[in-house]
Amino acid sequence: AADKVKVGVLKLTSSATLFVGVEKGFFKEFGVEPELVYFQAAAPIATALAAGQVDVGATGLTAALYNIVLGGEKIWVVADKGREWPGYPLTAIVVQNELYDGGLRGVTDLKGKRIGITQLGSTFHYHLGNVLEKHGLTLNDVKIVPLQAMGAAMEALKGKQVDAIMLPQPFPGTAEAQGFGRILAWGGDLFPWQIAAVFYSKKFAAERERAVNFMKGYAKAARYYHDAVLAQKDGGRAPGPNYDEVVAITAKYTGGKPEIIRIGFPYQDRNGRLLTADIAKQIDWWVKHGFMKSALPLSEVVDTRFLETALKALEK
Amino acid sequence: MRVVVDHVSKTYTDRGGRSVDALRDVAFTVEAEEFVALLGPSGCGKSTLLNVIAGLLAPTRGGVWFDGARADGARGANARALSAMVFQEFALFPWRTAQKNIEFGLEEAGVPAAERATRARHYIELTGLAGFETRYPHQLSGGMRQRVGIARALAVEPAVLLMDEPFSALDAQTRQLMQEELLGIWDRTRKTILYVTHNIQEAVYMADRVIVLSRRPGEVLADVPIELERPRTEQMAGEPAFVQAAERIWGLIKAQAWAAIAE
Amino acid sequence: MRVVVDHVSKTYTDRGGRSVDALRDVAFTVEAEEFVALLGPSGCGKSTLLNVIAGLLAPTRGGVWFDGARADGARGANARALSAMVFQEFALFPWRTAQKNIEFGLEEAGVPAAERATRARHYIELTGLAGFETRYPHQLSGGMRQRVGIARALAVEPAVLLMDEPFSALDAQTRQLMQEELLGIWDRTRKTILYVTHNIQEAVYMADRVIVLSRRPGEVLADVPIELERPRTEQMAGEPAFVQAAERIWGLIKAQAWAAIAE
Amino acid sequence: MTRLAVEDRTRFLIRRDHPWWRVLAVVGILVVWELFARIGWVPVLFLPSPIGVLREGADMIVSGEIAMHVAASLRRLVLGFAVGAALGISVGIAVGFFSIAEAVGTPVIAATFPIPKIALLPLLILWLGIGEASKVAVIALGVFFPMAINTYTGVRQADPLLVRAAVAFGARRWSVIRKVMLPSALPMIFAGLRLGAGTALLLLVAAEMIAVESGIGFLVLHAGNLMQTTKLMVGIVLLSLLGVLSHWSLNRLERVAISWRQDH
Amino acid sequence: MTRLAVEDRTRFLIRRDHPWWRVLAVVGILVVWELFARIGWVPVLFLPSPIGVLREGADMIVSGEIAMHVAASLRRLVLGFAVGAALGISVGIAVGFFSIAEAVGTPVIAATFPIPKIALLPLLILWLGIGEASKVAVIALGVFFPMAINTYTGVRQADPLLVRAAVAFGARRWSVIRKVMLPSALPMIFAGLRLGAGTALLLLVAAEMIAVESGIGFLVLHAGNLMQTTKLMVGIVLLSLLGVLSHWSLNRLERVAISWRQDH
Ligand SMILES: Nc1ncnc2c1ncn2[C@@H]1O[C@H](COP(=O)(O)OP(=O)(O)OP(=O)(O)O)[C@@H](O)[C@H]1O
Ligand SMILES: Nc1ncnc2c1ncn2[C@@H]1O[C@H](COP(=O)(O)OP(=O)(O)OP(=O)(O)O)[C@@H](O)[C@H]1O
Ligand SMILES: [Mg+2]
Ligand SMILES: [Mg+2]
Repeated sequence: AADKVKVGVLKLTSSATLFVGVEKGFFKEFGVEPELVYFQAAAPIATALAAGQVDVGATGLTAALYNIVLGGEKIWVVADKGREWPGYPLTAIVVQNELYDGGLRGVTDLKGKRIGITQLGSTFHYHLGNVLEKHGLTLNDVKIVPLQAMGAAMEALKGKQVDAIMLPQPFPGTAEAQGFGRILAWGGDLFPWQIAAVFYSKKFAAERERAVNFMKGYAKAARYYHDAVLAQKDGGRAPGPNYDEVVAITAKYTGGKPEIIRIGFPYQDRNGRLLTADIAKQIDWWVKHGFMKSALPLSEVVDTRFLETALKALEK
Repeated sequence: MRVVVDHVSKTYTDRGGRSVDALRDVAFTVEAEEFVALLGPSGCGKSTLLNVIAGLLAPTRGGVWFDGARADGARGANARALSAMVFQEFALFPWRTAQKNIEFGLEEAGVPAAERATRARHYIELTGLAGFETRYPHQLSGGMRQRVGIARALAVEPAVLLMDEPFSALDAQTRQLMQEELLGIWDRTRKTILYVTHNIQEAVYMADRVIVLSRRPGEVLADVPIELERPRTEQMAGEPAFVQAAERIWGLIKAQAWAAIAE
Repeated sequence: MRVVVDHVSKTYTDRGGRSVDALRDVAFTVEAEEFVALLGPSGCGKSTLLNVIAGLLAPTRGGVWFDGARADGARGANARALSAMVFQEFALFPWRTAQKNIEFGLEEAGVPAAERATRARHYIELTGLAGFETRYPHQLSGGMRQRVGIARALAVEPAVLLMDEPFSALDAQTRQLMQEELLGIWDRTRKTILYVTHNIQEAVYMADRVIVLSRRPGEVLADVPIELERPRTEQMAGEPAFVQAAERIWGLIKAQAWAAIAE
Repeated sequence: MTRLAVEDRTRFLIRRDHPWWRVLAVVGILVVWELFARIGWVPVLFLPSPIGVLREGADMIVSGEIAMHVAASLRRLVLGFAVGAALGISVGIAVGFFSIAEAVGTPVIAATFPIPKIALLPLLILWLGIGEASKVAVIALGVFFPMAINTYTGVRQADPLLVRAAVAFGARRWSVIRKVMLPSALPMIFAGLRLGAGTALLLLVAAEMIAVESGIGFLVLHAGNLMQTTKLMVGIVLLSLLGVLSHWSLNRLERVAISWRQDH
Repeated sequence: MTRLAVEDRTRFLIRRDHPWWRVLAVVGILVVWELFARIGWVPVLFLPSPIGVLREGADMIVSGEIAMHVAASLRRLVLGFAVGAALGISVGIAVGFFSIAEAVGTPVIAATFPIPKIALLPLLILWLGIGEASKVAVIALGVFFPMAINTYTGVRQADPLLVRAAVAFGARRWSVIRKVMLPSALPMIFAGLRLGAGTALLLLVAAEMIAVESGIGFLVLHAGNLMQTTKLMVGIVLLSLLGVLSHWSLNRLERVAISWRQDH
């Protein structure tokens, strides 16, 4: 009998790789039967992982995650699940139309502006901070406004309650289409980073064989996903032969509209390899900005051996 | 003020559709400044009738008129300020002290605070409640509560006074004192009074006329004029007019109550 | 059952610290199977005393004893099942129909449903409430409610019956009928009865002894034995023993009430 | 001399049934909503027009989606409501009746009431897992507080005279509670049930955040995440409808349970 | 022949004050909490020990962080509570008194109660902006429902006899409402205030989700987002303390407002 593995995911486009793996039977090939457990917010996935209620999780890399490990619980970051990457529009800084027309064209012009994001300590917070720092500003040079829900952030921009927002697709596109916002820049172009990952619970990581088997299926799904939606040719994106299939699978699992799904596929490594060094940078940044009390050795959170073993096995 | 009870019938119907005929075609008139006592077996509709006259209950058929409102025009042209009622169940406001209960009607009539207090004071003393002004109803004895109810009704000095067994919880002596006071007030201010009582002696002693209702559904059984002089004195209880009236009423009540109980 | 009231005093103290002396050092005994009437001016502490005897109120000083509980051992050894009370304010449960109100005490005594219904039926007829068994208290007239309260107390057939102005809301004839019934029940079942009334005639007519309380704080003013034969008849009201007792009590009450009112 | 008919002065107290107004209320909401959407005070994205919502709803009914969501939520709602109400009434009675329970209970209730459910989620996940139990618990917790506080108030409000009457006729603790306190508290208990029903629906969204694939709360959350506002609105309308439904059922039940009540 | 002393059969009804039990309740919570943390049933991450929380709290007091958060929230709480309570009482009275208002109001209340606050956030931002107004509105909305439903129930529960007595002595609408309905409803209104106070605190987290940098709700939410559970617990303890505080103040107020009430 196949081996049931509980996988906590958000029911969103960002989980596409896992949907593909399940739908195409890649996990089954290696004797793993994932049971998808849907969450409507990222934070409880981490909690459920730490509590051992799910074996595998897939969500964004936030300060909360590192703090769970700091707090004495174990969660392993094992594979790539999404990156901000140049040429792959995902998250954008959107500014008010009038400001754009008034000459706000660069990141440095954001100095002194109110910028809406979802939550403090979120991936957007990290991303924005780094973008600013790359342009010689700091988070203190702008006013960060946490608006909780993405819809609320849109509304705030429209109502001129904030000058700019940082949100993922489809919101930037919608803002431009409705004419109240202009995309200043795409986050991946400004600052590429490892935004999301696949996690293992302590218990699941201890069962090496199952854990590696899961990675085998995942790696296969990652390649399929990559080839279908992320492949590039001549410096532009070139949808692969299975593009529509992946869109359809994602639509089936998320209930989203295909046209919106198309613009929301995050970049990820073809083999599912993590940017390990970037994770170390993230931890340093969170500590520096007071979101973590102390640093965390990389060896306490990241374990790439599952994936590497799996990849080796796939080579054979 | 003359009170005309014009063929009033009242049928209570409850949610389940069951109905009780409480009054049937009751018609009589209380002349201006008259003191009428209302007698009848328990459950015959006396309280119902008083509620209808006070405008607190819509009759099923018939109606009630007040004649001579003009004379009281100063008090406003509707029935509002014209009548006051002493409730059988007292109906005191538990969140008001004795004095505040007594002042209630005055407040509604717009009497200024100072005058309210003076008038309340007067009726507190009249009813022997001095010392208990600031007590709440639950801190009073049954008879004291009843007296608060009486004082509340007297304090508004209404043209028509409706009293539903007002002295039932009072001891013999207090009752007598209150009877005297009521007769005195009536004599001085010439109110129209409709007075429910179970005490035949009291009815005959105080009233100009005694109306006897039949058992449920209440109909007017007899209208007994009391041919005694005013002011009434205790000695009159021996006079033939008194005794005859009392005996006649007693006979009527007896027959009715027997029939009601045996029903 | 003998009821010994042993130097009972009761002072009510409210939240504000004000206190009212309701009873002062009241001591008397109601012999087994005796019918004692309790009289006193309004507010003198009669209801308070009944509550103390029923175990519903703790006296400030003194206590109450029941002698002869043995004889009623079958009913349980504590005061619970021994006494029943007719409340001055009726105290009916608004969510129970007349019949269910009457059955309340029987339920608590563990009487089976069928017997409860039979017994309730009996007292419903006795009190002339037939036809109103399924009505709720608010659908009854004042006198009908009072009769439900009486029936509820009689239904438990207690050894000691405490009645607080039980007939005050009844018409003259119904009152007389109920008096006869009560005397009949007493005669047949030999209860000990303590009976509060404001009606001196009634007290003398029914009781073996009349205890008169002074005005507040209530003290025993007099303990008047009624030297009349049983069964009592209406004609006895003319006998010298009757008249003398009534006059003596009247005199006591009069003085007390005057003083209370004038206070 | 004037002749004055005594009118019924209590007429202004009479409470007629106004079925038309009832209908008007619902229609009114829809009209205002449509107007808002039309005038453009609110962008369609955030407040889709009722007609659009109706169409989407009809589609979802046909596809069986609504039936699925409602069925999934209904079990959680009913269970959570039942558990929360039973606990709330029991605690309310205990706290209203026993003064030691009151001394211990009221501050504990006051202290635990304001703890947000989201802060409890990790503990609930840990103790009850991510299955149905944690969802039922979230709802039950929400229902518990209004039930407990209202029952407590109701019990404390019982007429002392009636309590004494019961004792005079031999009632002890349980009889007094069952036959006096409880009937006295009924109107307040029903208010608590009304509040509890609303709260249960309100908390459905919090309860269905984790590990669910169907349910109205899930629908609302998921549609919100996907910015499918029309679907979100269908979810909200479903919640509202369930709210009205529970209101009517409670009205019915109350009429039966408090049939002895006198109208004014 | 036996002699039987009549004991006070209502003794079991007597409600003594149990200050010791009160203290015990609080100590008990702390002990149970510490035990849970010690035994290791729950990982420290999910339930930090009270001692750790105390230490963190002390640090935050010293740094002035707590004062800042409390100050920021208190204004929102008080305003939201006041607005919600005033509206709730007014609507409750209207709906309880006027049958047309009832026909329109009760279904509307039942329909709007279950709408989750998060679904309203975009609308609130649109209409009220991201300033204080939208925060106050969220709290006021939460307080409104228990107040309205309890007041409504209280008003409907007024003794018809007293209403008739008031009318007999010339009271009209407003007098009847002010002098009969309102005092009758007071116990229920106080229950509503208790519920409202708890709800206000509960909703602080939802209210302070948007565009704030201080406040207890923000503290809870932020610490929760970061999984800084000790800080989160400090926030929750603050909410609990405010809960107990409001409970005590309402007790005080109730004693004054319902001083005429008879104990049993
Ligand atoms: N609200 C009500 N609903 C239904 N029936 C009622 C209602 N009020 C009174 N009745 C019935 O109407 C009849 C008359 O009642 P009412 O109170 O007028 O009698 P009454 O003459 O005042 O009696 P009593 O001398 O006992 O006070 C009774 O049979 C009673 O049961
Ligand atoms: N709960 C209470 N709190 C404070 N004082 C009270 C309370 N109950 C009664 N009293 C006072 O005690 C005294 C005696 O009251 P009680 O009811 O015993 O009188 P009573 O003899 O029954 O009078 P009545 O014949 O008027 O019924 C009164 O002065 C009353 O004000
Ligand atoms: Mg009557
Ligand atoms: Mg008394």
